Amino acid sequence: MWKWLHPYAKAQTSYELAGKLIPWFTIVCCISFAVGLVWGLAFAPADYQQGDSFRIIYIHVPAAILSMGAYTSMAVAAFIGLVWQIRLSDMAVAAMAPVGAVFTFIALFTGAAWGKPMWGAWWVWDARLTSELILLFLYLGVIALYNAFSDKVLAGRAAGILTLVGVINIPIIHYSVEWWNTLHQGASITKFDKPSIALSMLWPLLIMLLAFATFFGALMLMRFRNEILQRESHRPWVKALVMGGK
Amino acid sequence: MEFVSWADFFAMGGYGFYVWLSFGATFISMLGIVIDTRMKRARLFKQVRNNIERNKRMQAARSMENTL
Amino acid sequence: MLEAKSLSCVREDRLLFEGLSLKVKPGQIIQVEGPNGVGKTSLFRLLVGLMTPYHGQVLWQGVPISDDRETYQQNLLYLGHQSGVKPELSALENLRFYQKMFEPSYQGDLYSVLAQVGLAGLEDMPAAQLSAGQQRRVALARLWISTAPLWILDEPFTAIDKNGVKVLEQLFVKHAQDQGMILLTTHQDLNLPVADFSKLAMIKPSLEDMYVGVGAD
Amino acid sequence: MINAFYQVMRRELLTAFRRIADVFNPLWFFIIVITLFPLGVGPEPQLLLRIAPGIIWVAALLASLLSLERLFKDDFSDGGLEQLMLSPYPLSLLVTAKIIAHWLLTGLPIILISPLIAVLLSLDFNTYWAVLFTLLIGTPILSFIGAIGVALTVGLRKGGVILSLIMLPLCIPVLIFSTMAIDAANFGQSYIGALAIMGAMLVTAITLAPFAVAASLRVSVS
Repeated sequence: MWKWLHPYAKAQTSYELAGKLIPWFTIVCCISFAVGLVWGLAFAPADYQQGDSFRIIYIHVPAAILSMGAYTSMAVAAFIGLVWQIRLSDMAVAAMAPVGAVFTFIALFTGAAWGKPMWGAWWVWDARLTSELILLFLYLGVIALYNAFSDKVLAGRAAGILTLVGVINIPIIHYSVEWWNTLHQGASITKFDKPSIALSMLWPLLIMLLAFATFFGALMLMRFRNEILQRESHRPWVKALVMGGK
Repeated sequence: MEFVSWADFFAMGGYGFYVWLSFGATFISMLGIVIDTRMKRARLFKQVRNNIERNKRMQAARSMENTL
Repeated sequence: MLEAKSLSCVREDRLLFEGLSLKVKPGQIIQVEGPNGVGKTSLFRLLVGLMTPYHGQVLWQGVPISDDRETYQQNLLYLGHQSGVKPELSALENLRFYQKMFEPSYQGDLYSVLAQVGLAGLEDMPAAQLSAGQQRRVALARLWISTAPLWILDEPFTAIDKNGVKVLEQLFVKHAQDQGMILLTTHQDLNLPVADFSKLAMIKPSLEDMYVGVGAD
Repeated sequence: MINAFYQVMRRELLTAFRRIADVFNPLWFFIIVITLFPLGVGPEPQLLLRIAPGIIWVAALLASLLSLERLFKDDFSDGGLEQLMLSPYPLSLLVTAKIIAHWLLTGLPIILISPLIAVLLSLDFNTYWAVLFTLLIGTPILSFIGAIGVALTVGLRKGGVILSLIMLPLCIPVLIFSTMAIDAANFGQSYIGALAIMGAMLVTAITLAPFAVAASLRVSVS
């Protein structure tokens, strides 16, 4: 059943395949970023309640969605890596974690910058911001653990286990934070709750989502290639690659 | 087009600071991770080159006699 | 029968050894030799299943050990560099724990076993107060109560005096005669009058090989 | 199987009792942290009552973190862990025994001295019961979750800092639900709901954590 995976499980093949995919991701990313930014910043209408501060949504929401999507993909990769003992999966986990952490940071930062004019405070212990903050902690934990091992094969496995433990915890954390929030603040100021969005606002949002997703894809593949290079640095093909001056 | 002038565009209906702060931070952190990734790649290449050099030295040392 | 098929070991992306195969049949004693850092301990840890090989397989009675850990571990006794003796517990308590865990059906008297390894009178002293050699003897006492056919011993003679080595050698011979299998490393010159005593010499891979291709991933 | 479980637990407890001072250290730490808060924020009973749940649980979390670090450390360095892994019993079972023994040595003493905390923080009777119940259900969860972190970091030289970095976020739900229960008791409301959720979390932790711990140990010991 998993036979089809095997050609890709070979490091050199994956390295080359990733190399072929990166330009496509980059092109789509650049185009959709340009289109989405211009559309979102200049052409989309302002929100009738929040005015132009609403435009932060075009980066906040994609970053937030992808920060969770990235963690989920990490968990899937970690699961495959642990169950079928595919080392490349562990490398993918390590490749995705920093990118996901950056997205989480962006979501937090833009959330705060949005919250300041809306709530009058940079930071509010809103359920979503809090969950996002904890997600950032989880990411940092995975990254720190991965970096702490000097043997990268073991590092990958350890990071994989931690990712899986985290993914079981995420719903519990999310749920508990939400409950905690309603208990302490009442559900009054969840302003991020879907302002039933107009189509003219939705399109640029979707384009920005595509831009962030392809950015994630391209970056993840680049980092994945780095991981392969690092672990295979003593193999002849890597030496040939390096000496070839490419 | 929602804005009538460039000044209007940069002002963002009075929210300019927050909007541009957000977009700026996003841009910087994305650029940061791209640079980090590229630098790591360059570092790895250099490391492999160093290793090859080191191996050559070790090889040369093996043909020497009376080493410790 | 223990069998290793083309084992490769990579630690921190350095290749320790590659394509190592070996077979241990009942009645056989194999001494693994080689300079420091050649990967003897890593080989043993691969064979007992504490480490997973980068490439290759370890089979017990034809079954990969990762498929049926429990059967394999019932037939295995492994002593590593660290002997697993708790300094807070007495020699007797330490031995009894391992007896209960590994040889629950053992009926004999643990005092006489401890006497046999030269710890008579020291049975209820905390292991922390024993000398290094005596602590090692506490761990080695497990060999006397073991019914496992396969012994994998990493430097069993560390801190053991000449007389102790002689006694252990006799035990090894007896174990081999009972169709047991022993794999061990030591820097001592062993003197074993067993037909099936052989040595496996591990050598450092050449510099070119040291870092390169470990076959298919 | 049950015998193996018992043997590991017995050995664990015996070893700990031979070094009884180590058992008390986290407990002192817990009491000292609790004492620091009234000294820091002022002794008004009203204020203390308000922040008591947070104080108690943050202190319990830190104390358990402090004591957890040693859960596998000695076994790792003296080779005992390898032997456990090579015993003919499932590793997850044996680590469960170790974790429970560890809880008996660190979680239980905290619960036993909880009346003292009630006095220090001027808790009323109802609130005290809530504290007791949350500690009873919550500290084993901390032990089980923390054991995963310890198992992942036991082979690392600077494991301590990373342990707190990876373990504390995972413990947030425990913190939230227990402080919520204590708060509710404080206001005279029912806190059964929060306790029930914590119970569910405990069951989940007991069933899943040992496997994660066993898998992590196999990574650390290799």
